[in-house]
Amino acid sequence: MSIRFELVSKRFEDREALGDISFMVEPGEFVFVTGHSGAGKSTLLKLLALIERPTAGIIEVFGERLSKIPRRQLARYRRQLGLVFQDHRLLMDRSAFENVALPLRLDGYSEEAIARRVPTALAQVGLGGRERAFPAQLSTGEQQRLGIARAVVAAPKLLLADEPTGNLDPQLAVEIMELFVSLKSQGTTVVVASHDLPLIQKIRRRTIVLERGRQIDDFRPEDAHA
Amino acid sequence: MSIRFELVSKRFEDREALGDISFMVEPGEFVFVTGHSGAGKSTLLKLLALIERPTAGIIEVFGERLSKIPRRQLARYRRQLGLVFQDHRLLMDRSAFENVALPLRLDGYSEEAIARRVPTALAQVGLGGRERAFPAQLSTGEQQRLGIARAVVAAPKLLLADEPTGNLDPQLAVEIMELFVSLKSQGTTVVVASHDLPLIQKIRRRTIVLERGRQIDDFRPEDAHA
Amino acid sequence: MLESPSAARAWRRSHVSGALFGLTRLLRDPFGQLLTLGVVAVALLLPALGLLALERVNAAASAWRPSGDLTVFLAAGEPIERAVEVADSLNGRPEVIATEVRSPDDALAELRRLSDFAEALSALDANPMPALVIVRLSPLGAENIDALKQELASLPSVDWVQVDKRWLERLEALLDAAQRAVLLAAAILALAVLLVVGNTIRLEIAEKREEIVTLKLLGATDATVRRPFLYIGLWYGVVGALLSLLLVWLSLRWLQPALADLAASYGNDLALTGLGARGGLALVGYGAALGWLGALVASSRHLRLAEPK
Amino acid sequence: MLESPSAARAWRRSHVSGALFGLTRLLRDPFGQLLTLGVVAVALLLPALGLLALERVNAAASAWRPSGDLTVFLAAGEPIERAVEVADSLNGRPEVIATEVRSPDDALAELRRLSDFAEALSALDANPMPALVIVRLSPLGAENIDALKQELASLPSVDWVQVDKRWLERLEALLDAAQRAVLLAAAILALAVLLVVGNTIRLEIAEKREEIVTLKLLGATDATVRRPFLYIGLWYGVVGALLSLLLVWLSLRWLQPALADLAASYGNDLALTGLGARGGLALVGYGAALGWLGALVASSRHLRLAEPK
Ligand SMILES: Nc1ncnc2c1ncn2[C@@H]1O[C@H](COP(=O)(O)OP(=O)(O)OP(=O)(O)O)[C@@H](O)[C@H]1O
Ligand SMILES: Nc1ncnc2c1ncn2[C@@H]1O[C@H](COP(=O)(O)OP(=O)(O)OP(=O)(O)O)[C@@H](O)[C@H]1O
Ligand SMILES: [Mg+2]
Ligand SMILES: [Mg+2]
Repeated sequence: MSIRFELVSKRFEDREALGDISFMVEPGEFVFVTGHSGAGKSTLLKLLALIERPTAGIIEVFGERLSKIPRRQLARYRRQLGLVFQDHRLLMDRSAFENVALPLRLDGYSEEAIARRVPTALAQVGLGGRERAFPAQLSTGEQQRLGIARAVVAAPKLLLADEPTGNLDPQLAVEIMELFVSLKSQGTTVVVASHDLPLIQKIRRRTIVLERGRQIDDFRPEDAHA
Repeated sequence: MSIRFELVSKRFEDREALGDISFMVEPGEFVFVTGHSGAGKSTLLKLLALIERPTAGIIEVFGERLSKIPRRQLARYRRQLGLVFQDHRLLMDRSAFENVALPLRLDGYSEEAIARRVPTALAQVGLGGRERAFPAQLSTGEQQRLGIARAVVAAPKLLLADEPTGNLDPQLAVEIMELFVSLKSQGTTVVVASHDLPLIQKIRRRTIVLERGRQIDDFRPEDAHA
Repeated sequence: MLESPSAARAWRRSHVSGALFGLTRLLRDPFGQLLTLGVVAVALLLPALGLLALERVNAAASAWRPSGDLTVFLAAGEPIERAVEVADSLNGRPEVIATEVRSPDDALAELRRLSDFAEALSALDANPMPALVIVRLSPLGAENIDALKQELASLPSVDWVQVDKRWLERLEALLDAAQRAVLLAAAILALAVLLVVGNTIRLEIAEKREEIVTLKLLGATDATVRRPFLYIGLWYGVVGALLSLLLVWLSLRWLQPALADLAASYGNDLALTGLGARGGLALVGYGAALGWLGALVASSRHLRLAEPK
Repeated sequence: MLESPSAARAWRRSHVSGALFGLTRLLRDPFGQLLTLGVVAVALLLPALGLLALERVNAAASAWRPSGDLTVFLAAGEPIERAVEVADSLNGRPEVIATEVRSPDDALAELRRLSDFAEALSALDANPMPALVIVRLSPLGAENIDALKQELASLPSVDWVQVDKRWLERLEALLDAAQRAVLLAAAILALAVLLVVGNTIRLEIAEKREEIVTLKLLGATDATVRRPFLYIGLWYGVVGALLSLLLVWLSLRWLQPALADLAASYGNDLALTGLGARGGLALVGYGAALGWLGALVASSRHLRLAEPK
């Protein structure tokens, strides 16, 4: 089991962002989380990344209870993840190359491995040849793709992508989703939060639907790819 | 004439972000600017907001040559504009109310006027009742709508919205566009940069299409609303 | 229209909110502001104390002058009565303010007090000192000091006349040097205030960089954006000055006993008085001006880095 | 697999890049770092100079002691030959290191030099001073100083024996107070270094807040995130110490002429020598430790504010 949610709730003071969410995700599975603005999609991903802690319920990732992970182990846990943030979170004073290289450096990859993997990841998101550009020199869509390259470069066990195509046109969005789907071959589990219904309809994968923090649907299109 | 571009180009070191752009916009007109990621949409809006200066060509807004506006007059010029930023640019240490009130305060509106107008603007973007929330307590889509409320609250002469619906689901996106269209009644000229082709097809307004910085189309759907 | 905008209202509002912002900023994290406030307070305290002390010493110095301007040494063996005669003859004259007669024993005692050979002197068999007349001159007398010296020295009972300006000159030179040192220290400390307030403003600007850019994009003028930072500097100066007033008061309380002892041994009132209302106000004004200036310099330098692109 | 990750490599790399980051950070904007570096340099300079000076004065003080431990005043009228006899009789004894004979004229001259009444003394008809023998004691003599005094005082030609410990005691008390003052100043200045380096680290953290959060979200450990800031503090300490070494050298060059004059007037070598290689190294180490500590304290305090949410 990659992910297990059991009656998970998250309250912010007076607002219930998530209520009684339960689901499971198999290793290598691809899941969309969708819903209107404010439905709780980002909150769900933040719980998985240990950016927020649930008010109630149990979350397990790769068999590990998240509530049991001590502060000192946070970094180790997070290095298993690939994160695409809704606001990109690039390091503005490092080049595109260095941004993508970062997870590899934190893992202690050799310089040769870095020099080989980073350009590949940049090319996969259509930023081949922009290695030396700084984030401020990229358009918002390009920044978003840079964030995606950084999230996939270290072959994470779990990829959490929050609205990864919000700044991309429909054609690019499909290309990025195809990249995510292809990660299955290396065993990566993928969770994508998105409000882009046309895209979701096109990709046809398992989709969890939230409304005001409640899980109102969890469907797998009949002809969904495995 | 609201806006006049004459052979405007913008180079960043080795990259041409915009090349030989020429068009005019009438007062009260609604214009989409579209194109792939990196096509130059944001750059075009930044030139209008005097965040960037063109490398060549002439830009006039309300009959005023932008290159002639001295530094001291920048603030005055910008107070005529309403800006929706692709990255929202909210003031994180002020409440939603104060964020929206800001343009009114800068213009020197009375407290009563502020107390009347701000809740209206928040309600228009579906954030009625969230006056006291801080930006960090809002979902990304809610933050984007807060930025939109701030841009429209002071009845700007020119609204420049960069990807204002990138974090909104299709239904909300249409609602926001309808709000923008309704600003025509107060004489506001609207320029919206968007890569959301389905939305553009739904709203059916004049659309300028960019590709790699070149203007490849400028069409008005046959049945376009005035 | 009732809700028309007003530039004057916007300006007033930006002052009020700027001042409030600066003050709350300061009060919210006083521990973090320790360094800045401490430097400001010390930078105001030291010159204030120095100037106070100088003022008192100056006043005391003109009150002391116990040994007068001229010392008339009578010939050895002349009786004390002869000294009294000399003194009397001088007392009526416009050049002279006062005279004082010392017996040979007094003179020896004084010599002993001033010398490291006290014990050795006590071993002397006879008192070698003659009787003295110490003469305090009026301004007129000070002008004609050389003529007076000649005249007194020619008296038959007088052995020798000494001009006693030396220690006063020394004291004055010392006070002068002390004054310069205090002013130099004040200047260096003022620079320290500018630097430390500047550094704090730099921190504030760094923390608010994005917000400043946003404000400018929304049409805030440079002056509006800058105002809160100038107020921060101003408040640092004001609060630092109030702190230094407290420190002045504490220092004076703490110094008082030691000074009282010293004063007692000179029979003089050396007690340091406080700054008084005017001095206190001047100190606060000085602090405010310094803080404001530091903020001005730093904000000119660092707000440029917070331009939209 | 050739490209396998390695924790050791990640750790080494984070040290190298942290150290480089800290250094470039410092060198990129030296003007902005003026306050911090200046405070560090001065905070190291003053105690260094103070300790150097104390050391020299201490050395000089034990070399001086020209007036010895005992002064034997011969009876008035005894000829100088009698003083020589007394001196000779003492010279063989284990309690005594050296003796020195002063004629009455020498003694008067010295009295004059030490007294403010120089001119008055010159008016004396006769020299009241007797001949002196100045005796320098060995440690054994110092132990039995009272017995020795009794013995000498009972000699028929001797009027009186004075124990000359006073000025040495004073000097020692003075040096002691000076040493305490230097150490107190060093402690206060060390605190100032902690505060000012801490403030700078706070600025750095504030400027990089978002970046720090991002790094943590990407799986950087707290130690990795903190490392560059500790290196910044370390570099401040090192560069500040190097600066203070330069200042020590400059101060010594500047003080040398004045000291040479002073030394000449005492016939003693008061020349301040530099810190030497070991002292310099110790200063740099002290600076580095202080800078690092300041960064440690500040980063504990402020990195907490840069947590993901
Ligand atoms: N400051 C800059 N320095 C260098 N290149 C820049 C800079 N800003 C933008 N560019 C480049 O100019 C091109 C146009 O950028 P722009 O932001 O206008 O694109 P866009 O149409 O808004 O794209 P998106 O939909 O991704 O936001 C891009 O290739 C971008 O990399
Ligand atoms: N830190 C917080 N404090 C208070 N309320 C919060 C906080 N974070 C999120 N919320 C609220 O929780 C709800 C869910 O937020 P979340 O960010 O998960 O929505 P979302 O589905 O990602 O929406 P979007 O599509 O707009 O990004 C929203 O109503 C939001 O206002
Ligand atoms: Mg979200
Ligand atoms: Mg853009």
